[in-house]
Amino acid sequence: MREDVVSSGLRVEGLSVEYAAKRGLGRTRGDTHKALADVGFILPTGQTLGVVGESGSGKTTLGHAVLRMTPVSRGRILWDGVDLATLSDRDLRPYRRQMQLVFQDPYEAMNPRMSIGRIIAEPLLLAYGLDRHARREQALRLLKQVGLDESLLGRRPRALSGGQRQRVTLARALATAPRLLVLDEPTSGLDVSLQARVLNLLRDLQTDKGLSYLFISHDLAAVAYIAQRLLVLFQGRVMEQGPTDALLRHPAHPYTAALLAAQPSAVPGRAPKDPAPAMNPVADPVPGACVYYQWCGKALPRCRMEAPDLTSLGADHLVACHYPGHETTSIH
Amino acid sequence: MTKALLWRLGNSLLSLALLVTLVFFMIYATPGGPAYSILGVHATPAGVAALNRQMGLDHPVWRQYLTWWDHLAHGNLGYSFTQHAPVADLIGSYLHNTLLLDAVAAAAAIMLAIVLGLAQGARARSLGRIIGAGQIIGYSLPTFFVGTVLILVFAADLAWLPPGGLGDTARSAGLASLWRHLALPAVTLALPLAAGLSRYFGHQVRDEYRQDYVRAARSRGLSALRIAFRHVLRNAVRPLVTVIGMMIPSLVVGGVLTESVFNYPGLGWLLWRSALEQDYPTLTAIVLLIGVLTILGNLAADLVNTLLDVRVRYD
Amino acid sequence: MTDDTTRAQPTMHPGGLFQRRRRWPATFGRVRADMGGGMLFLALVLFSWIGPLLYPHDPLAIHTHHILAAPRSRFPLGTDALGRNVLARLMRGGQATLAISLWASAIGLLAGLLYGMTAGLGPGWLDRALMRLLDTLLAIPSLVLMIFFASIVPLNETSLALLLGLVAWPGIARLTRNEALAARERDYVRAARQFGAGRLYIARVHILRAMLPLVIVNATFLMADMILGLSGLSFLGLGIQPPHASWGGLLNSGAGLAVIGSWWLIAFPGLAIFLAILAMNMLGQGLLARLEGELRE
Amino acid sequence: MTTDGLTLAVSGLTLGLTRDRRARPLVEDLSFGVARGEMLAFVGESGSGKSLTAAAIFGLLPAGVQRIAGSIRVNGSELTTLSERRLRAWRGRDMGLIFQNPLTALSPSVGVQAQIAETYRVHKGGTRDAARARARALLAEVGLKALATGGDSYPHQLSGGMRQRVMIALAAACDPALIVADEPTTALDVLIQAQILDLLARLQRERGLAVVFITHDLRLAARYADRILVLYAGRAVEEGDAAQFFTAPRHPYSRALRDAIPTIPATGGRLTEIPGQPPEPRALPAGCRFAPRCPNVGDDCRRTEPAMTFDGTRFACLHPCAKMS
Repeated sequence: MREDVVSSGLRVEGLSVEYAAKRGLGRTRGDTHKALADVGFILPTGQTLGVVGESGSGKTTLGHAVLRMTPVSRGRILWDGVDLATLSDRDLRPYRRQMQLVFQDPYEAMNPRMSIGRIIAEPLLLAYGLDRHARREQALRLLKQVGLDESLLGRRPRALSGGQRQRVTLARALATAPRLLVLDEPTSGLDVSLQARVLNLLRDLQTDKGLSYLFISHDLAAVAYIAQRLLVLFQGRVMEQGPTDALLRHPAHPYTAALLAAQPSAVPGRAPKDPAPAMNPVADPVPGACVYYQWCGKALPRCRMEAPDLTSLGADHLVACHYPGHETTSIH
Repeated sequence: MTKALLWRLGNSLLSLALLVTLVFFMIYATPGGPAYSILGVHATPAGVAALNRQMGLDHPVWRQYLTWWDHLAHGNLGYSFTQHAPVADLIGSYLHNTLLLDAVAAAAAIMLAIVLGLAQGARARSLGRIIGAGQIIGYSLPTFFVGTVLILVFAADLAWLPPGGLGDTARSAGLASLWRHLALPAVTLALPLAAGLSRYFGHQVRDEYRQDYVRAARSRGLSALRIAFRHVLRNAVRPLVTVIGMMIPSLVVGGVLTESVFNYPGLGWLLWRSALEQDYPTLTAIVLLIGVLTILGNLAADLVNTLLDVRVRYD
Repeated sequence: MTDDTTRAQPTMHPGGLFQRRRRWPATFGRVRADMGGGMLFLALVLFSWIGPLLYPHDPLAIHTHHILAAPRSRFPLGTDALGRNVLARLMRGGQATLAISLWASAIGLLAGLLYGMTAGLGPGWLDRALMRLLDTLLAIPSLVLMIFFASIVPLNETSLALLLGLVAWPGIARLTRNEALAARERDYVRAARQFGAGRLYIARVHILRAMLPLVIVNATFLMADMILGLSGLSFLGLGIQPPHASWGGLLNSGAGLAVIGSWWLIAFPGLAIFLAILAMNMLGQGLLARLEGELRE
Repeated sequence: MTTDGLTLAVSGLTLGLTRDRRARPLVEDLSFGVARGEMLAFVGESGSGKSLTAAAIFGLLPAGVQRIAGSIRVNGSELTTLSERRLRAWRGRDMGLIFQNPLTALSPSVGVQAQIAETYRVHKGGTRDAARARARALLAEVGLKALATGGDSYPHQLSGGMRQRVMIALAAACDPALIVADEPTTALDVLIQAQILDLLARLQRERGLAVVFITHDLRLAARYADRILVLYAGRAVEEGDAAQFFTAPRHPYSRALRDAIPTIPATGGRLTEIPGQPPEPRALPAGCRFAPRCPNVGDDCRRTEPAMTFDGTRFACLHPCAKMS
């Protein structure tokens, strides 16, 4: 990766998150579950990186790890050149304000006993210690920013609709004037019409404030709408990353291709279906093989013997596959 | 799975060790110490000192603690000065009577609870309300009051059943007499248990009925009876095992009161008498025994649950 | 309130055939349960404290000519074996029983909250140690512990309240700890942490407040347990000592005599204990149902 | 529309709250039909009444909701007049229902073979062994060969995709004429979603099933269904051929739904937003229910509720969008 690209912004290198696999009698030594293995990316200021993957791919863990909300096992999280992964909790505090998380389930992310006003004002109290009057004023401003009416201020979260809730959590995340937002499936629970509104709002906010987004989603179309770059995760490993356009037009990794084929893209009428590869869960990973080996429709003997490294296809396009974009008959 | 079982076993052993330690410090912290209570009004400083020496109570704490373990390991639970017998000998027959009463009461309570709970859960609106009212009354009724009233009605007034005891001749007089003596205490003891258990089970059944799979079963044309017995009941009984394990403390508490009311010669009755007479060795031994039984009961419930069901639902 | 909940249309996944629907009018029955329980308890409190003002008779006075008198106009609830006025003793006994139970519940609630919060919010090893200890304590049923300690300490109102309270806290402690642990993992707590909230702020604002209603509701069940425990102890002769009156004590002294016909000696104290416990159980159950209804999404 | 020969014919279906009589119906005057071998997609947002309609077909409306009017005919037989007992024979035998979340919709402590066999035996009788054999064959047919041999497996041992395949096998156990799939893939990942829907489409073709596919995703509807019916706040707003529908929706709501979805590759333009929120059943606007949010709204829309008209597709709008957009 080019060193000069990022002096400001986020740069993640070799990020790994491992959990001790717990079984019955406490921890068994050496038995770790790799939630993330050696993930790296660059997110320049004002841009959006889309993280795509299925459940269990580690995309939520990635979002949490970047914010140090989950313990990081290895790797560097460089924010304006400062490695956040090595900072103590206290040293981390000033940085926490600059990066906020928007949770997947907005209802869970709000204390049900608090009013919307208090929820939005909470970070103002915690980060700046503003007085009641100033907090109210700021809360009103934030509400307006996300297109909500001030009459909501006294309501409880449960009196709001799904779309309103998501915008409230967005307003709260914006309270500390962050520069980076980690958006964890911000639209997955929303109806179509509301989803469009949130996506548009996110775009506008980015243009207005020069925010960077780490946009996590399983919906490739939503990601494509908002992200300049994409990162495809499978079982905690990067399969492919690159500029959105290039990646979607010429997916190099078979997994990306499969995801793309499975997208319910708006094809009028009964388009001939690309059969998605058989994703039967296989009990144990084959040691030493490519993690996608058992699922891959294009696997060749080499894929079983040797896990591919992330290699460049040029123009910032990286892929972890021995035969990127390769058309052959599979051994399966 | 073996690991999970071992883990549970280890936990229980740790609890047992803690229990023994805890009980030791409970006695150790007794103001005046046991010597005072043994000697009672005749206590003089010299007499107390002599007795303390005799019982090893003048040793440092750690030594007493080790002796405590040593005695327990050898089944030596101390000597009851009021009953003039080794505590271990004393407890045996009382424990036997208590287990008999508890088993009868628990069996009755569990059966009643399953029937009531199923009816309540399946018919939450009409019948469930009535059963619910019965339950809250059932476990609000103080055992000792119920027992007294039962004696008043069935023993004193109607003279159908004996007012209490197990009767010296109960055993030799055969099973019929035993049942007659057991009837009133067992009903008294079972009533609040059945109320609590059936409430829990009723909620369990009702929650199962709210699950999607019940509606899915209906959408496939399965009959209400089939759904109740083949699907709902199977899922609802599982947690009941744990609850039956947790029932032991209530059984003990109810047992103490019931046995006192009916002068039933069980562990609870003995506990009560030794508390009134300040017979600390016996008291301590019973507290310890009850603790051990509770821990073992919970362990048993855990084991059964683990064997029945290793999976974690809806995780 | 009802309006808000029915108006909210949350549903994470749009559609979905049988999503659980909140039934709005169903709370009616529960509202009656907690209201009824509260009223009943209030009535017992009035009986015990205001009653003596309206019916000023000495509960300890001995009427030698009226031994074991059946209820009639002069002694509405009869007299006992020493010729003492049962109604007056019932009122005085109510004061003792209810006051001690209340104090004991307060002590138990406080102790349980402190212990539970420490375990739930402290480091993992502390939690494990405290919970192991709690499990062990819970292995000895509360009444057994009460009997044990009651045989040791001199028995008066203060010592009984302390004794009961100190035996009663483990249940509340466990509940508090479990709720605290669950709350710690809530997304809104993680969010607060991201805004720079410290441990104390989170404990105070998000955790304590979130679980306080539930804990307090459970304290009503604790109160029922305390009434039962105190009455049980007194019934066993290990509670309030004669000649002072308590409901359990009245039942104890009356039990033998009831068999020979003096039914009033056990009927009224027994009823009083039952009603007091019933009141607390109804109150607790009603409140719990409300709370669950409120939290159910 | 003639109802002869239709597997499912619903006409004038109106569903409302049992207790609150002031509230307007949750589903009002809904009519549609599905023929053998055809897939009809119900598209709508949450609260549009699409799931309630599915429940009504099976006579399994949740407590508090009742059918006020309308007829439901399966294979020509009227279901609404049947007793619960008679209707039970129809459920599972002539029509199968697929739920959104297969984990909660499968009985957790009964094996999957046993569940399928149970359903089969309840309706078709026969020996246990025959029912088991049938269950195994079905599991193999839905692509679960591993579960079709040897011992039985429990739902919790399966992955989400496998569970939904079991659900499909269950729904198809007695060779029903009609399958209703209620958001069958909402709980699943994209790749699994495609597989499950491919499977459903295959069964539909091979067995000549009539399928009602309920979804909130217009793209899925367009990709898999023959016809699409769009619901808004309890009323059908448009119904038509899937392909034609997608190129030229006539109702402003349908068009807004289509344009609110991001596409691949991205077009670069902004997504169309629909202002406001769907109305509450208690507070429906007068006239057209979509009027407060509609870009084409006229004064007449707030007065009269538009009736269904036919012009290429069937739609209910006074100011429809142009035929070609």
